Amino acid sequence: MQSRLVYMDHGATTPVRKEVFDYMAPYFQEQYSNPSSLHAPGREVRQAVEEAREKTASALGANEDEIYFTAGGTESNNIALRGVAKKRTKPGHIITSSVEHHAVLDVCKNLENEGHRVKYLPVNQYGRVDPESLKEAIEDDTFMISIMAANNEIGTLQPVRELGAVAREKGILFHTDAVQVVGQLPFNVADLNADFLSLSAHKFNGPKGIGALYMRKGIKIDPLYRGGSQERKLRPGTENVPGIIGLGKAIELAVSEIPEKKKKLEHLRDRLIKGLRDIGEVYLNGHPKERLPGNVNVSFQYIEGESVLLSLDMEGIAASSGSACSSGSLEPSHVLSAMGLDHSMAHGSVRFSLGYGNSEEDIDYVLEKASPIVERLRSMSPTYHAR
Amino acid sequence: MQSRLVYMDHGATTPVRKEVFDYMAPYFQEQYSNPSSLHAPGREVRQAVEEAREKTASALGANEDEIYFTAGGTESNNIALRGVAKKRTKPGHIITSSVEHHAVLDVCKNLENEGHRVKYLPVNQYGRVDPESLKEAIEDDTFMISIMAANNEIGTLQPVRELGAVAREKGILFHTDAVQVVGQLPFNVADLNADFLSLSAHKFNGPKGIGALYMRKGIKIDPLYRGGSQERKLRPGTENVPGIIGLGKAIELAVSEIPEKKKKLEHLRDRLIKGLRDIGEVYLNGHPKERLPGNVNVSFQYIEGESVLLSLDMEGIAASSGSACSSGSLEPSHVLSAMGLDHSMAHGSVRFSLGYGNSEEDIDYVLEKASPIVERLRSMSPTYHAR
Amino acid sequence: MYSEKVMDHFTNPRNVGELPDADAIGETGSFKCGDTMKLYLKVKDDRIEDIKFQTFGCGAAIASSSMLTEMVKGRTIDEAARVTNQDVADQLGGLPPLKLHCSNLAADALQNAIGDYKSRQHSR
Amino acid sequence: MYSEKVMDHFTNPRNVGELPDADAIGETGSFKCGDTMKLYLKVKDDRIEDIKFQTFGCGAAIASSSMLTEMVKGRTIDEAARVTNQDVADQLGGLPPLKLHCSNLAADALQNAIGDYKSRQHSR
Ligand SMILES: Cc1ncc(COP(=O)(O)O)c(C=O)c1O
Ligand SMILES: Cc1ncc(COP(=O)(O)O)c(C=O)c1O
Repeated sequence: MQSRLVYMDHGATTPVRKEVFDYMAPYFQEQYSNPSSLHAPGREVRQAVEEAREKTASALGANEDEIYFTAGGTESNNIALRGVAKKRTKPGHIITSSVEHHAVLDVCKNLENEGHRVKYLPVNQYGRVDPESLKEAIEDDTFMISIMAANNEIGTLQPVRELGAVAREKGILFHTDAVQVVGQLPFNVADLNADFLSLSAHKFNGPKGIGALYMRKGIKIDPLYRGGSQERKLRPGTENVPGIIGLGKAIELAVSEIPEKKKKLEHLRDRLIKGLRDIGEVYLNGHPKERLPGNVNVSFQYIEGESVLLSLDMEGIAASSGSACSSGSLEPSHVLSAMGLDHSMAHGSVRFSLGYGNSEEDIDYVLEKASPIVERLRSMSPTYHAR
Repeated sequence: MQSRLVYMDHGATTPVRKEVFDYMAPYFQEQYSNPSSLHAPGREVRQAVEEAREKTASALGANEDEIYFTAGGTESNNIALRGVAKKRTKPGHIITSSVEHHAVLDVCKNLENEGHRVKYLPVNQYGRVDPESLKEAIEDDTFMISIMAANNEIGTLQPVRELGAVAREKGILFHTDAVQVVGQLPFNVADLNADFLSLSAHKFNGPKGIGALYMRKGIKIDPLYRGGSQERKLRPGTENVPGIIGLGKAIELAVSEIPEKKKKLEHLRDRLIKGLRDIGEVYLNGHPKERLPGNVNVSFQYIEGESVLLSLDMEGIAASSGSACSSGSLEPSHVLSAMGLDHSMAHGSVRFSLGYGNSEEDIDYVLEKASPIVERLRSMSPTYHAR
Repeated sequence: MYSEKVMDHFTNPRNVGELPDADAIGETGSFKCGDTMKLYLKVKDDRIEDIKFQTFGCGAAIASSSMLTEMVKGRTIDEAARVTNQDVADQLGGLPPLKLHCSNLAADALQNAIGDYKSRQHSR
Repeated sequence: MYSEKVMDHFTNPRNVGELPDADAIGETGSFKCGDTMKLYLKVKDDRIEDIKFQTFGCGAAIASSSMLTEMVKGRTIDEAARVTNQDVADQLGGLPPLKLHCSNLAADALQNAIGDYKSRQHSR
């Protein structure tokens, strides 16, 4: 129907960069051997896998033997949290935040069922955890702290350096779900005092179905899966070779381009935020400054997120929403609720997440289309008329 | 160095077929959206994923809602076995065989540590489980039986139909690791009386890092990972879309070509077996008839497997070995040991696994090179001189 | 995700707006997902002569609202009272399972409006 | 996986064979991985004049056997007795960690051969 497609859903996933695709493509049909095979073609593939591991390590300021390839961010989070818990002989206490991704939150809930206690730290109106509240939450048997580096919905950056320092000082393992941050902002695992860090390639223009877990040297956890000796038994199974090669290339590229990309995205982001606010009664969710370079999350008062999304979609604009009706669950976003937004504002939220391919023209186009969409939906809304 | 590469390690992994690669390629850079996204490009991807699920289901004679995509055979096995065990309120009894892949065997060992009891059924000299022994092994609290459809090392087919029938009659859940069989031999899940079936795309010319678990309708298990609601929560995490699309295409192609491919591979296999035996004091491991169409596993008496492999490798022939020294572990293959082979014969085993691309000329070439290699190594062997 | 019919009613909703001189008003809100709807009826000789709606809600909620107004306009109060949530969803060519609850809004608002109409009749 | 030196010794092993009139024979087997080795010495004036080996084993085992024979040929029995497993592995330019145990075979067989040589001297 529409001639134009403006993709602003990079928080959900990103296209694979051409350079990345070209780099991984030969590993499907040509260099297809199993890296565990002893023969020459197998050894060549093993070498390529280890090069990807080096690239990943160097992007994070880690050592190669601290990188374990997984099938994605969800798996990395599950391995870290459950692997540490499984290693213990008795239940203990875990601290996380109330705005984590479900791949951390739901693991924690499951661990509660198994006898562990979990503290879900509150956040302020911008979605940030206070390091003081972390200090206060620590108990004698707290064995793990898991706080995300940046929130996927609202883009708010957590003070991970400070949080990690608190954990390190107390000698408690610290995990950070950095799925939204890797390739967006510069950091290294030492600065963060991180013992574990999760990442997922498809969030930084790498392929889907591949991720990594950084686990600091010397730490031992119980693997969740059993089988072959791949990934030093932490994640057995024939390696997803093209995925690994793609991850290595993507992270190398993304990290090298951070300064330039960050500047560009922050500029586009701030233009979009300003333009949307100019519609009137449109509010930014998340921290005004401490946020992901590409994240714009706004609530359109008086209207519901999914109806905005559908209307944008008809104009060829791909965005997403934390609204209950679009997520398949009926509850409004747990993130916006934790920040204290009331039901109707939480329901009116829409996330535009910018990425590599977006341009000034994309911003113009979205702003041009958003205004009449909001107007039309408001004209239908009982709350708008009753305001 | 050598001009020729003869790949005979299809049991370890296979190249992606051109048709499969071409089919999945657009899902990296063009149709890259997240299938959980509501917008039009996301919905298109969702549809493609569901088509792949239909193809997979129809290849197995299953329903779409019985297919769950995973990251490979190892994950499918782990989810099935541990998922069933986790659902129970108290420990119980599991039956498997002594020749399973480590992705079943090591899960079982781990479940033993957690209080379950496991019976590892013996096999006969050909590596086959006797359905009678399964019947006898069943105890009051046996809750799961897991027997592979075909062995990855020796290629022996298990009598899964009979084994499944025993399980079904007793009302015990039956899982079969069919990683080596899917796309090689015709079957459907109803015939097998299977409640669970594991498969891995890279074994039938699909991509690495993607597999599936068939779980019969009505069965409920505990997922191992928590997170989003992908794969009906059994395997959360953003879907490996290109992988899934590739799996769907690969299984459709492979299954449609089974009759033709089976005939071709069996012919090549039998020629290779005969030619190798003609060297003298070379013995076939596994069942002479009830074996995978592409599997040749022989023991070269008086010499060690890895030394044969290295020599073959120098001639451009890629094969594999169950020998202790090549597997990284020091033990000889648990499969050959379970079949009663003595240490030195087990150490002398080499697996040639044939696949889609192999030709008559490949067989000629391997036979031409194998004979002098064996002769040279035997001339160095103390046991050969002492025979 | 949505049928063509749903998208048509979402994009070109029928009978949106207010009736300042309504004979009855029905309001409803879903505790579950936060949607709300307001329905205005103009009734003459027990027949719905005019009907308008306002909805805060997702695509399914808006389309159901629009569909409902089309279904009952011109009908008698008694006929309208028999319209169920399922009827609305069916007329829309079906809704995704997770969205079925959104279509409840419309029929519920209508029931409330009819209730309002009847109580106004009484108090006259 | 293996160094060039290992592959060279595997492909062109030095001193393979038997010595029918050996002055000493050393045999050893690894319980761990099933490898076995047989070493033959021809000794003159306490010096290893000739040496041959036979090995059933992996690439590392064969290369270590070959390397060892080269290292000790022409040496006195006392010099040879000081050669360790590590020396053999070092001379090969290193071995993969999992393969280190395979190189033990060679030095062990040499110790056994030297033992055999000494006991034959005694019984003379
Ligand atoms: C913060 C965060 N954590 C974890 C994940 C899960 O990653 P994946 O879907 O690759 O498993 C995501 C994205 O979906 C995310 O945004
Ligand atoms: C019989 C069998 N089961 C399970 C697996 C594991 O599959 P994957 O390596 O794809 O996880 C393999 C192959 O490695 C296999 O041959």
